[in-house]
Amino acid sequence: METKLLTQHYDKPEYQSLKGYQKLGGYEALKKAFSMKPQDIITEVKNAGLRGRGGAGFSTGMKWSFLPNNNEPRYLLCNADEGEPGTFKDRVMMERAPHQLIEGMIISAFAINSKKSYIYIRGEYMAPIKIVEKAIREVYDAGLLGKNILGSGFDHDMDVYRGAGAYIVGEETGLISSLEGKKGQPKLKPPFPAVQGYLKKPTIVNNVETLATVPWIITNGASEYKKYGTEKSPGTKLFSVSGNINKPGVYEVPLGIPFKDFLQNECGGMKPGYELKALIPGGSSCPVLTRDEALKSTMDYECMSQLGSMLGSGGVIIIDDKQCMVDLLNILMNFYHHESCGQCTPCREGTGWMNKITTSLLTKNGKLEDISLLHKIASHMLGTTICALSDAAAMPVMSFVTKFRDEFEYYAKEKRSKVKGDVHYAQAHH
Amino acid sequence: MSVVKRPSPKAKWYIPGILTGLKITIKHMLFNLASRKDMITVQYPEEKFQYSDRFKGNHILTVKKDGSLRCTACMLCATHCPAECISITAAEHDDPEVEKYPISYEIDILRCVFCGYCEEACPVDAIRMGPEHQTAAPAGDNFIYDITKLAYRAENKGGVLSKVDDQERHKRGL
Amino acid sequence: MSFLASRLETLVFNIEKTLHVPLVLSEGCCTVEIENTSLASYDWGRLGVSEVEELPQEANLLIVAGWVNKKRSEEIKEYYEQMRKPTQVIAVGSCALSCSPYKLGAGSEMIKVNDLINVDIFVPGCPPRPEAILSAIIELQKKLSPGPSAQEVLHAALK
Amino acid sequence: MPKLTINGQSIEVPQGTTVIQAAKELNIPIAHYCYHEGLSIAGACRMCLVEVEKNPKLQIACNLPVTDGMVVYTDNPRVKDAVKWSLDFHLINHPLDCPICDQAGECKLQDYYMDYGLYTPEMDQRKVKKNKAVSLGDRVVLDQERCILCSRCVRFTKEVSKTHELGIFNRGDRSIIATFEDRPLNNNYSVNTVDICPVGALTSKDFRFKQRVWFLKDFDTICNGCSTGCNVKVSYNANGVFRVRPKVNKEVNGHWMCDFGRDIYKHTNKEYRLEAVVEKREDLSGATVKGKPVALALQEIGKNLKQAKNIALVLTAQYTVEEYEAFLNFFVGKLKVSSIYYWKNNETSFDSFDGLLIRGDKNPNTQGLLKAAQKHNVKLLPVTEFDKSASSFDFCILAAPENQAVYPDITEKCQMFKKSNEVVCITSCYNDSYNGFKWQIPAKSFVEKDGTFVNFKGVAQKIKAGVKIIPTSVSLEEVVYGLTESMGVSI
Repeated sequence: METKLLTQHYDKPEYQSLKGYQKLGGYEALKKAFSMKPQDIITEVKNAGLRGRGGAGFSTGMKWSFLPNNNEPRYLLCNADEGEPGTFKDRVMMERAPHQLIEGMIISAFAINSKKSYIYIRGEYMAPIKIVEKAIREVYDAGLLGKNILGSGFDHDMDVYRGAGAYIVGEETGLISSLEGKKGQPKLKPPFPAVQGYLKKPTIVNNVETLATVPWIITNGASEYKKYGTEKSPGTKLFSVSGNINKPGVYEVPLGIPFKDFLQNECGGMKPGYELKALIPGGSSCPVLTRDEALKSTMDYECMSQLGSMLGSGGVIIIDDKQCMVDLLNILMNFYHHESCGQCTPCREGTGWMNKITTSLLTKNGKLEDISLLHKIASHMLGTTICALSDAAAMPVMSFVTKFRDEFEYYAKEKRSKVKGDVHYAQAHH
Repeated sequence: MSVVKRPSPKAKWYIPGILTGLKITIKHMLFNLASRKDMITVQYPEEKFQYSDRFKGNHILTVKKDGSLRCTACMLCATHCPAECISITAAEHDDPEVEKYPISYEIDILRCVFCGYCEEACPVDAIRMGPEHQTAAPAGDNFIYDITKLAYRAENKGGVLSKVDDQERHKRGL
Repeated sequence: MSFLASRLETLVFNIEKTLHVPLVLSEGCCTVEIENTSLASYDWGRLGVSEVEELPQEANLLIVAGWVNKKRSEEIKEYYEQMRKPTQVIAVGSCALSCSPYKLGAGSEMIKVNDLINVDIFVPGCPPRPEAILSAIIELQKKLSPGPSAQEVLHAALK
Repeated sequence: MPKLTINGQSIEVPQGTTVIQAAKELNIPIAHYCYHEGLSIAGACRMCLVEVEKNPKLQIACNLPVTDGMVVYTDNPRVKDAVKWSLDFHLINHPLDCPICDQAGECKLQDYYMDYGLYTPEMDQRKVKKNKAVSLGDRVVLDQERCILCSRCVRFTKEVSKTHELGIFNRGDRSIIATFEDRPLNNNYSVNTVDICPVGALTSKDFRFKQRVWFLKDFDTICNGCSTGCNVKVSYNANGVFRVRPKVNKEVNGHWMCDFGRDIYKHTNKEYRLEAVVEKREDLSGATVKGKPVALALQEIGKNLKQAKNIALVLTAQYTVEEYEAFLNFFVGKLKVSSIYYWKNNETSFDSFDGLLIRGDKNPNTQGLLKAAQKHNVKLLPVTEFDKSASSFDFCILAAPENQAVYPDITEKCQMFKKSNEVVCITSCYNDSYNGFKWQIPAKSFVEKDGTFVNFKGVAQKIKAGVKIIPTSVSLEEVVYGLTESMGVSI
């Protein structure tokens, strides 16, 4: 039971162009928004209970209300970096419906009275960048951007900024540093971006999906939106599902849907001969769930955090029984070791250390006490750094090591994988 | 309580006393002449007393495989020496792998009390207390032993190899 | 006659020169080493050193060892003046040579033997092994009569 | 004025101070690498983690503004464990260089390991290898493996010297501190980066391998390189002075010091110094006699001075206020000397200022000299006028400059002084151009005498004798005392 609020017309190719989008009801929400006062838009979004779709799940309305009411220029940034392994929903949205995002951004910018906004797209996404740039030019030509949009006296400019291929700029302040032309390193946070962000001015950073939902809320109203999803996490969410299932892809489902049904209906169940062993619910930085935890879980923020994991950016990775967990953890650790920006010591050295330990396990010279050492390192990387990359590296390690300790001990003792048997790794993904 | 026997009357006549004394010394002399090898006297210049490995004799500066000094001039021995008789001047080595090495390493033997603290303090086994015992020298002689005397003197036969090899430590990634 | 007398005199002098009559002024641990040199296993008698003498007038070899403070230095000087000329002096051990073991003490004004009287042979060590003291005596003889010593001539001939 | 309590001790601090500054006032030790009072906050080393009540996560103290009623703990087990692990993370890729590292003995990694570490290391993987002994410029050498990437030096070149030479290149644990090829680290304050580097990554080429730190003792004095009067610490031991480092003084020089000041210790060491009196005999041989005791020399000079009618005095601004006082009292007060010349070294760049610490006036006590002259209402004639009446003087007392590097015109001026009949040159360093003078008296260098220097702003700062390098050297007061003795003139 896929409920398509945003992705209703994704299958129609003309939805990508401005005229096709307008024909299917596009930019009506913009006219309606201009008729409302900015403050009402913010309260409407707050009542709708829209939560950030990028990963933290922080209430968007609340985030917008942190802006200080001085007349400093404000910036609206769209975080389209999507560096989280296992997540590819933003790409689909930008390719199929760029105008949905642009309309959402103009409405949000009007709500927070921002004159300038950027769409920070990941450097590797060449196709979406071209499509969004073409869409923006169309909107400018149609007079929906630039000076005095639709005669409302509100003028707004929008640009696309290409990322340079670092996972760290997915983090709010990392993105701001990169946008300012500096090295993509997160900034210290007592001055939060809402107070002092891009060029030291108040800045709001939102995910693509969050901004794309705003037009739907404005047209249909907050109460309509709350009908979908659960009481605490309303509305629908796009999930990008990958793994050995019959139909991997991007599906929009209301929040709170039980994972078992989602796996059976939308994803077409496991491929024949594969059994579900574990689930990474929201992208690689979320703790892993075992088979029975996954089957009893529902896809929303509250239930996932009860089970000790996170909904995150909705990158569902299905792990089947043919996968060796030690090998998986090594791949993740190599990713985080390569992507750590190196500013804070615990994350810079810790990711490298954990990567080398998992590598030594795979290359047959691991020791039994390495496993508890892994856990100790990860537990001391949690919450001790400027940004959450250190926690993103630590959480998979702690969950893998506690929930699948037998595979790690088997590897340490027998020097080969419990699942895949004797596999030779030269340097193990180094 | 030991009971001292009163000397027998015969001893008073002195002659038997002298004769027994002579008998003993001649016995020893003949015995020594007969078996020279288990005589306890060590004929010093020709024979040398065999010391244990732990004997703290003259210092030796060990060398690496390529013959250069193993010492990195870290001054730990000079710090620990109670007699403060070691003075080192360090210099920059042109090979970036070997950063620091001693240009001059002098031990003032007159001040040295041969306690072995320098041997214990050295992290890379660069200085050892060798097996040769100290030898005397006339007053005018040079008692400040420098690198050539400490590392490359004849007895060291081209330098004693240090147990701590730096190449092997680099390989282990230290 | 005077020719004979002078020849006799040089003969006596040469004999006398090879005979070392030691006077040992030693304090502390070097005393044990010097005694050990005079005993059986390291017998310095082999090298021409006679029994240790008590009277300075008899001795012509002064062996000084151990710490030398102000009080003891006067004593050493006295002995040194009364000894038979030509007196040779051997300083044994770090205390006598450089008083390094006592360098730290507050007010421990130790005196180096070399500053007190001119010393012929230094024997470093703390305490030096008996062989070191034996080597000192060999050095002394080398100093007194340079050139190959009797043993070396004998060994060279035997070879 | 928010009030906070740290480990039970409470303190009131002005608005906007951070917890680490409040802890410093309560002198509660908080470990820190990247925090430095003179620089911006980086918050990268994560050593200053503290626990704040009602806050689940540990906060970094260097960036945490004090709010009223805040309760902070720095020594409960949770914080101790966190700091221990932060230190461990610093040490896992740190090379085992302590024997050959100059910083050993004053390295913060060693200090904090003793305070917060004392654990058995568990890291047995291979360490990250980077380049050793990279020369960053004329004065600084970098070892990229020892660097803990606290970015203090990068922030220094960005905020203080504003020359932007250093930067952190690459990413993650492959990051290195480096300069661009065409921009070596050669600004005038480059060696400050060596002082603020908490580990042995940056070492100064001048002090490299000269002496182990625990053989050196420090004493505080004022740099005599120029008229800013920076407070400095001089490191010395039995065989001389080895280096000069800045000391914090908010009003005068902050935390910093210029690179030229780093070389001032050189002219106090034995090899540059005049060790004994040098007298050029007037008799037949005209030979120079060395080694006469200073008191005897002064007596002879005193006798000749008595009959001298016309005496000239040449002063440089390198001496202390007390010395000028004694000199002027004696020569002007007693001997009524009128022609007093002031040898100003660099006329052209005298008033230049580079915006931070380096001033054109290269003498530490110009203001002191001018004030003393006013007090004795003496008119200081420029030294160029000495030439006109040079031959008329039968005595010329020259207080030669101590820091000859800033007096390029020495040889030319000495030719001029030689024109007068007899020259008494009081100098701490020898110079070939002094050889023609009748008398050369060894003077004390600024590290060997007590006194006061008055910097350009008029701030009088005390210097004290910290080390005795040339026992026979004398200060100007002792010269005056020696002269009065022999001339029977009471002060």
